[in-house]
Amino acid sequence: MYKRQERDIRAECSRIFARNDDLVEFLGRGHYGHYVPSVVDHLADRAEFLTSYTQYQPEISQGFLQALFEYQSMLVELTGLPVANCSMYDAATALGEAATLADRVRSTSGDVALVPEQLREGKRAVLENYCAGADLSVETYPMADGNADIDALADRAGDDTVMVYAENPTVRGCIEERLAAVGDLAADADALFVLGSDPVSLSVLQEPASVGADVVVGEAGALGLPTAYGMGLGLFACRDDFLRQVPGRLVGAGEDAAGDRAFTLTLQTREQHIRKERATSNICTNQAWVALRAAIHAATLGPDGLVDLANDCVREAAALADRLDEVKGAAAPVHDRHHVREFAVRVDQPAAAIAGDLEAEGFAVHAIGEHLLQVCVTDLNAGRTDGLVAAFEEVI
Amino acid sequence: MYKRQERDIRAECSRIFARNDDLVEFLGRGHYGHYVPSVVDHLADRAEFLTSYTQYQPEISQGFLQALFEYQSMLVELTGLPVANCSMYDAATALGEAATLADRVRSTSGDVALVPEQLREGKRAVLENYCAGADLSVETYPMADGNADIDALADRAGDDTVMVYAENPTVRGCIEERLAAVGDLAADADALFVLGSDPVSLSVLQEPASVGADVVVGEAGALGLPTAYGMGLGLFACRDDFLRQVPGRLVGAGEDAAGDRAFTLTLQTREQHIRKERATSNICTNQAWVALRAAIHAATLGPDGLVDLANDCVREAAALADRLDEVKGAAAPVHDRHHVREFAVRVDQPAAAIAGDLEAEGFAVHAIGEHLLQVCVTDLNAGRTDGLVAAFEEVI
Amino acid sequence: VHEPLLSEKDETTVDVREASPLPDDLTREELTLPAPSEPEIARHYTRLSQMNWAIDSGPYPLGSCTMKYNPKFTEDVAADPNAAIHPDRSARAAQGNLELQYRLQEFLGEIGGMDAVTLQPPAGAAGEFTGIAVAKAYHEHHGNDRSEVVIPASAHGTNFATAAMAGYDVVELPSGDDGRVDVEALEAAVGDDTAALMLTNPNTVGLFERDITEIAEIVHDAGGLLYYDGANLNALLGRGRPGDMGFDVMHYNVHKTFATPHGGGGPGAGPVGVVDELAEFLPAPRVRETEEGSGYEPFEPANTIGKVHGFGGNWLVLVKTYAYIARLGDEGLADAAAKAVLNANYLAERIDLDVPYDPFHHEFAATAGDRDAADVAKRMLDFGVHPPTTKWPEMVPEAMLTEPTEIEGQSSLDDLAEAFNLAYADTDDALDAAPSRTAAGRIDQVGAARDPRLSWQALDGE
Amino acid sequence: VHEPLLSEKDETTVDVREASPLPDDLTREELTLPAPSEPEIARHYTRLSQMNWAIDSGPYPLGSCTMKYNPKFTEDVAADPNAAIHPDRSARAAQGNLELQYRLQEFLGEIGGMDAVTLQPPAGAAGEFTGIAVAKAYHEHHGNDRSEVVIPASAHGTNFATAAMAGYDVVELPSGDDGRVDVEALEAAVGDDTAALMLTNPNTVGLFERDITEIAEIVHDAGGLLYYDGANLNALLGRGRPGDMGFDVMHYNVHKTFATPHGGGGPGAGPVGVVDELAEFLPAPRVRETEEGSGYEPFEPANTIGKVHGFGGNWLVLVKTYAYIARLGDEGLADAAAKAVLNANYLAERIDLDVPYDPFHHEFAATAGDRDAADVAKRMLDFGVHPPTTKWPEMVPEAMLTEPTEIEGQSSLDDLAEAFNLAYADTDDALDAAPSRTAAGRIDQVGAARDPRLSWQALDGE
Repeated sequence: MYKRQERDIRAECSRIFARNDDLVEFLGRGHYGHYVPSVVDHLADRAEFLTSYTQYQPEISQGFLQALFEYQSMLVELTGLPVANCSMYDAATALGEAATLADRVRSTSGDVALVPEQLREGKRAVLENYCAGADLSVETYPMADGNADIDALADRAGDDTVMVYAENPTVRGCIEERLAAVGDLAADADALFVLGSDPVSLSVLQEPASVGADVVVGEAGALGLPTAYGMGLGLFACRDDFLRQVPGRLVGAGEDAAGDRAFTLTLQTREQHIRKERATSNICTNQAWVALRAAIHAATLGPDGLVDLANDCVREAAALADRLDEVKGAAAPVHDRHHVREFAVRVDQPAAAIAGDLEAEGFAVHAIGEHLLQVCVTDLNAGRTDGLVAAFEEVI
Repeated sequence: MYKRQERDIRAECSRIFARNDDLVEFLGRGHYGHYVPSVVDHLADRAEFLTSYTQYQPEISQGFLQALFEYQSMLVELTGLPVANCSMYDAATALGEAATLADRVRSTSGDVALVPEQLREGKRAVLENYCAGADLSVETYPMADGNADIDALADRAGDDTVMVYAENPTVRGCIEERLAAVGDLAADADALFVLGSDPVSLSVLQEPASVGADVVVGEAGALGLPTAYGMGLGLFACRDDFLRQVPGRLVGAGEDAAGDRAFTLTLQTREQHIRKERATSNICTNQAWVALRAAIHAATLGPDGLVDLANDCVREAAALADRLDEVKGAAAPVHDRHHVREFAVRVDQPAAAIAGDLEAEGFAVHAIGEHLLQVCVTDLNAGRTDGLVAAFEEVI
Repeated sequence: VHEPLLSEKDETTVDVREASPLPDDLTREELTLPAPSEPEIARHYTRLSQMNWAIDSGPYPLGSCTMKYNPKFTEDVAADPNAAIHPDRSARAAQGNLELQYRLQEFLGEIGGMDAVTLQPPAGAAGEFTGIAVAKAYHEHHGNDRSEVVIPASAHGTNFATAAMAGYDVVELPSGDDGRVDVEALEAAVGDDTAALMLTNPNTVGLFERDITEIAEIVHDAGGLLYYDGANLNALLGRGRPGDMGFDVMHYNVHKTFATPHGGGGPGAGPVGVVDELAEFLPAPRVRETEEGSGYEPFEPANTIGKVHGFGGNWLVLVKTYAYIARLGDEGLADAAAKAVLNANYLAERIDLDVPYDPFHHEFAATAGDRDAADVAKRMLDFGVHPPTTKWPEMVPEAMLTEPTEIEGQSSLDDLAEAFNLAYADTDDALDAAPSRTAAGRIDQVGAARDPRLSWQALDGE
Repeated sequence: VHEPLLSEKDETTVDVREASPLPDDLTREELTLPAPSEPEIARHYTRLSQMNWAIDSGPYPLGSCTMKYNPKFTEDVAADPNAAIHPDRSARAAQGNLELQYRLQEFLGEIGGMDAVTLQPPAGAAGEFTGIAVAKAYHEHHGNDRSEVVIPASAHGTNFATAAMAGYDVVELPSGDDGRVDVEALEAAVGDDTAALMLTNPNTVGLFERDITEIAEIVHDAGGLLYYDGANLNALLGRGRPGDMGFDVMHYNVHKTFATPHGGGGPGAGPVGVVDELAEFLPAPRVRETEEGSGYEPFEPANTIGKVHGFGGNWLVLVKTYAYIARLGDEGLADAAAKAVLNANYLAERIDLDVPYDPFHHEFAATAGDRDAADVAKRMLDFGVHPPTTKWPEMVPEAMLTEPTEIEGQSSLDDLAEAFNLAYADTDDALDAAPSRTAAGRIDQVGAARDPRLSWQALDGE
C-alpha cells in the first residue's frame, strides 16, 4: 500500500462511488431515507462533537452528555417508556439485545423468542446470533393479511416464551391494528412484549406504552441519517423495572460540587468495563454521534414537523399504491391495511424480472416474493412517483 | 417569488450548476486554482468564524483578530514589507487602492499611473475607475519579450508619474528579470513602485522589499480559495511610511486591562466610519474570512510546502511549454523567460478557433491574441497535461 | 484564555535557492514561516474560534450593521464544486453560473423595484462606489458636470467616503428635529451642482423617511439622482420598494438583507440596481437571456463605466443570496421585515434606556444618557450578549443603536433586555472594570494605535 | 456555563388525531416536544459543543481507548452523496460501494496478515462477538463442543462480556510478574475445553507479549484458537502482523488504529480478519471480485454464522478507514506506530510518576502511588488537558494508563507532562476541589446513579 495525497484519494473515491448507478430508490423495508436538513450536518460535524471520545470525564463533556440526555428524552416522549438508552448499533442489534434482556429478566420461564413470520432476513439473522449465546431459540408466529395473526399467536405463545416481538409498521409497511392484544398475550405468557418501530412512525402511531410494550427497539436513524448503505442507529427504550438490566449507555442528570445540574454517564455498573462477563451487554462504542444527529433532526422538525412527515408517509404510500393498482398486471396494496411509507405490490409476472426491468429504467424497488414487489415512498422520492408509475406501465 | 424548501433549492441549484460544462481548465491570467486542503474548509467553516461580524468588540473577538494578525504576518514575511492590511476585495481593487494611496502620498508631483502594456483588461478597468475619482490617468509602458521594457519605461517615467506598476509574474506568467531597475526608475521619478504578485509566487521569487517595492498588491486567494468564478482576496502590503495612509483594516497587538497581550483593530481613524470623506478608502466589509482561509492554507503547506508548490508551478509550466512546442503549428513559450504556472503559445491558425476546438475536446485555455493562446498549469490540472497535448495535436 | 501565535509554536526556514529550479537572481534567499502539523492547525484554529463571538453564539444586535442568522443550507448550495469554475471560461461553457447570475439579477430587481441590476460590486461600499460612478457617468453622458453629493449627517461613513472617492464634494445635510431629512434644508442644499442625494430609508435611527415622495421631487427637479443606501432594506421588504419611492440607484447589502454570513468582516456583496435610464452605464458584463431564449450570455452595457471588481464579484456570497431569497420568497421576506420591526419594538419596550426617536422600524437608537455608551456595551459582554453599535449616529447622545433582527425569539429578546438593563444600572466601578468575564479584559485601543505592532515580526524580541 | 435543555426553552404539543389521516384507534393522542427555530437550534448545539472536550481541543491521552486526530479530508470522502445508497440495491447497481468494500477488505487483510475479512461488525466489541462466534462455529463444525474462553486478567472488559454473550465460560488468566502472560499459568489453563485465548498485544500496559510464538503453540496444541484483540494494533503497524504471530482471528478497532472519529461514543467499526480455515464461517455477505474480474459481488461464506448487523455495518466509518489507510500507506502506518511508541516513551520520561512495567510501547501505565488516580485526573482537567484512563488495568495500583499517540508534537507532550506533574504534586485539598476551571465542577456520580433521572420528563417538577 503506497502513500497517496488526500486530493488523489478524494478523486479516486469520487470515481469509485460514481460507479454506483444513478437510481431513484423506492427502497425501505425497515431502513428509510428522509431529507436531513443541512443544519444537522453543520452542527453534528462540529469537531467538539465529532472528534470527542466517550464522556469518561463528564466535567469537560457536558455538551455531548446533555445532547444525549435530550435524545433519550425525545425517545421517552415517543415511546411513552421512561427509560431510553443513548444508542445501540442498529435496529437488528437492538432487537438482539432485547432478547438477551428478556432472557435475563424472564429466564426461568422459557427459551423461545417469538417473532413475526414476515421479518427482514437480516434482522432475524442478527437476532439468531444474539439468541445463540443465550441458548434461546427464535421461532415465528404467522401473520394474517400483513398483521400479526392474533389467534395463531395466542395458540403459539406460552410458558416457553420469553419474548414476543412485533413491528409497527411491519416490514411491509402495514400498521398493526391489534397491538394491545399482542401486548396482552405477551403479558399472559409472562413474556416481554418487544415492539419495533422508528421515531417518525412513532410520532403518529399508538404510543407503545399504551399497548403494553415492555421494550421498544428500532431504527432511530430514520432521523438524522441518510440511508448510508445500511448504517443505523439502534433505538432502545424500556420500562423502569429493567433499568439495571438495560444494555448500553445511559446519561443521567445529577449535580456538581456547586450543586448545579450536570450530566453524567450513569448506572455504569451494568457495563462491561466494570461488570465484565456479568455485564448486560458487551457494547462499548455505540452510535452516540448518530443519536446526536437524530436529536438535531427532530429539533428541526419539532412535533409539528414530525407529525407532518409521518402523515405524509401515510398519504403518499396510499396514493402511490392506488396509482400502481391501476397499472394492468399489478395490484397494490397487497394487504388491506393502513400503511406507513411502504406497501407490497402483487405482480402477474415474476417479481425479480420486473425489479430488474425497473432498475434498467432507473428505479429501484424490492422483490420480496415470486410475484411480490415492495415499494417505499418518503419525502425524498415522493416527487419521482410519476416516473415510477410510468416505468411500471412500461415494464409490466 | 414563491417560497421553497431548502431541499428543493439545493436540488435546483445543483441542476443549474451542472449546466456548466465539464471542462479541464488550463486557465489563469492572474486568477489561480490550487488544491485547497480539506482542513481549510473544516476550520474556516466553523460558525464562530463564518458567522461573526467585524471585530468591533475585541474582547470577544480575539480568535478572529489573532488569525488576521497571523495572516498579516505571513504577508510581511512574503513581501518583506512591514505593513500588510487584513484584506482588500481582490487584486484589481487592491491595485486601485494603491493608486489612490499614491495620489495621496505623491499628490504634488503628478497625475499618471503607469501600468504595463500587458495587463488583464479587467484589472486595468477597475484601476481606471479608482483613478477617475482621484483625477489620475492610467497610461501604459511597453514590454519587451514579456518583461517590462526598462529603456522605454525610463523614457516614459517622469515628473508626472505618481506610480509605476509591475507584476511578477506578469499576466503572461513571465518572471520579471530586472525588477530592481523598475524600482530604481520609480524612485528616481518620486513615484511609488507598486508590485503585483501572489503568495505562492512570492514564496520563491525575489522579495519585493529587496527590489524597492513600496506597495505590494495581488491576488492572495491563490491560497485558500478555489477559482470560485473570480472571487478573490486582495493582498495589500506597504512600507511603514504609509502606515497612516493604508486603506482597509489593520489588526494590531496591544494589551488588555490585565496587561496580557490582546489583539484589536487599530489605526481606525483612517477609516470611513470615523474619518468619513477624508478616509483612506470607503472600504468597510472586506474579505476577512477569505484571508482566514489563506492563512490556514499557508499553515498546512508550511514554508516547505509553499516553496515546493511554487517550484512545481515553475517546472510544470516549463515542461508543458516544451511539449506544446513540439506540436506542429504551435510554439511555446512565446517569451524567452522563466515562467510561473503559465505561458503564451503562438499558433499558426486563429487562436479563438483553436480555443473553441479545444473546448469541444474538454479543455479550456485563453485566447489572448489573434494567434496567441495562454495556458496555465498548477497542481490541479498537472495530471491532465497528456490530454491537453493530445487535444492540441488533434485540433491544430 | 490565550492561544500562542503559530510563530510562537514553530518557525521553519527554507533555503529557497537550494530548492528552486530558477536562477538565484530571480529568487529570494529564504522563507521563514510556521510549519505546524494538521492536528496542531486544527487545534489552533478550533481554539481561536472558541475565543470568538458569532451569531451562532447568541444575540448580536448591531444596529445598522445588521447581523442575523445565516441558514446553513445556503453554505451547501455555495459549496457545489460545479459552481467553482474559472471566470475566464467561455459563456458557452458556463451556462449554469450565468443562469444563476441572471436569476439573481431578476430577483433583486423585483425586490428593489429596479429595472437593471449588476452583481459585480464585492461589498456594500463597493456598491455605493459603483452607484455613484454610474450616476456620474449618467450626468457626464448628458453633458452635466455636477460636483456635489448631498448626504444626511446621520448617514453611514461609507456614503461620505464613497462620494469623495468618486471625486465629488460632500454636502452634509443636518437632520431635522424629528430625526428625519429636513425638507427645507434639503431644498436649500440641492441645486445645479447636485449629482445625487444618498439616502438610507429607514434611516440610521430606524425612522422611515415619510416625505420621500417630496424629497424625490426636490432632487429630481434639481436634475439630481436619488441614491438608496440598501443598509436598511431589510426593514422594508414586502412593504415598499425603493424604485417605487422614486430612487434611481440603489445598492443591496446582501449580508444585511439576505442573511449571507459576514465572515468576521467579509466577504460581502453589494449588487446595484438602477432605473432604465441608468442601465447603460452599469459595470460590464451583465447577464441576459440569449435572443433564442435557450441560454444566457454576458453583455456590455452601451456606456458602461467598466469594472469595479476584477471579475464578477464575490460569487460564493451571491449564490448564498440566491438560495436565501428562494427559500423565503416574497412572503418570507415580508415576514422577516415585519418580525424585525416587531422585535425591535418589543425590545425597546423592555429596556430602561430612553429611545428619543420614534416610531422606529427595525432598529432604534437608545441613549445611555449620562452613562458612557461604550462602557455600558463592555458591561453587556459580561452578561453573555453582544452589545449594540455604540456612539453612533451622533444625533443621539451616547447612542446605542440596536437591531435585534427577526431571528431572535422572545426569550432571547428578554435576555438582551436584561443585559441592557443590568449594565445600564450597574455601578461606575463595574462599568470601568468591564468586561470581566471574557477571554480578554478591556483592551487598550489607544495604546495599540500609538505603538502599532501589526505582525509577529513586530513582536520579536518583546 | 450552562445551557438550558431544549425542553426548557419551548415545548409544543400537537394534536395528532386532528392532523392524521389514520383512524383514531391507530394513532397516539398528542405529541409534545420542543419546536425551536433554526437559529435557536444552531445556538443550542454550538454552545453545547463548546462545553465539550475533543481531540481538536487538545491532548486526549486515554490509554487503550486511543484517541487520535482524525484527518479532515476523510470526512469529505465519506460525505459523497453517491456513496449514501440504500443497502437493498442490487449488486449491479452498487458496484462503487462494493468495490470500496472489497478494497478495504484487502487492505485490512494485508495489515493484519489475515486471509479473509468481514467489515460488518459495527464496533470493536461487535467485532469480538463476531470473532468468537466464528470460532465457536468452527469448533462446532468440527464436532468440538468447547466451553471455555481464556482471557488474561489485564484484558478489556469487553473480552469477558463478549465470551459470556457468546455462551462461553470465562477462564481468567492471572498476569505474570513482568506484566505479561505467564506461560506456565497458560499451560495450566488451556485444555480440551478451551475454545480460544483472547489476547491484546501489546497488552493493556503497553508490553509486547514476547512469548507469543510459544503462547500460540500452547493454545493450538490444545486445539484452541488464538484471538487477537486489535485495540493496540496501532502500536504494531509496520513491525508485526497478528497473522504472522499465529493468531487465527482478530478484530480491528478502526478509530484506534485508523483515526476514524469516535463521535463522542461512536459509531465505530470492528472488522474481523481470520485465517483461511475460518473464512467459511464469517458473516454474510462478504465481497469478492466477480469471476470475469470486471466487477464485484457479495457472497455468502459456505458455513456463515449469518449476520451481526442488520446491513453491512457502519459504512461511513469504513469509508473513512479506507481513506486514512490510503493516505498513509505502509510507510505512513509504520511511521505512525513508531512515533506513537516514541511519544509514549518521551512522555513517560518527563513525568514524575512511576511506571512499573516496561519496556512499553505505545502506552504506559503510570501509578499515582499514594494519590488517588481519579483525583489526579480531575486536577489535570484544570491544566487544560484530558487525563489518561484511570484505575485500570488493575494490576497497576492507582493506574494512569497513558497513550499520547503519534499526533502530539513535543510542546504538546511537554504540556501533558506538566499537567501530570502539577496535578500529582498538588495538595490534597486542591485535588479534592478539582476540577475548578471547567464548565461543571466535580460531578457526584454516585448520587446520579442512586437517583437515576434519565430524561427531561424525569426532571419535571424539580
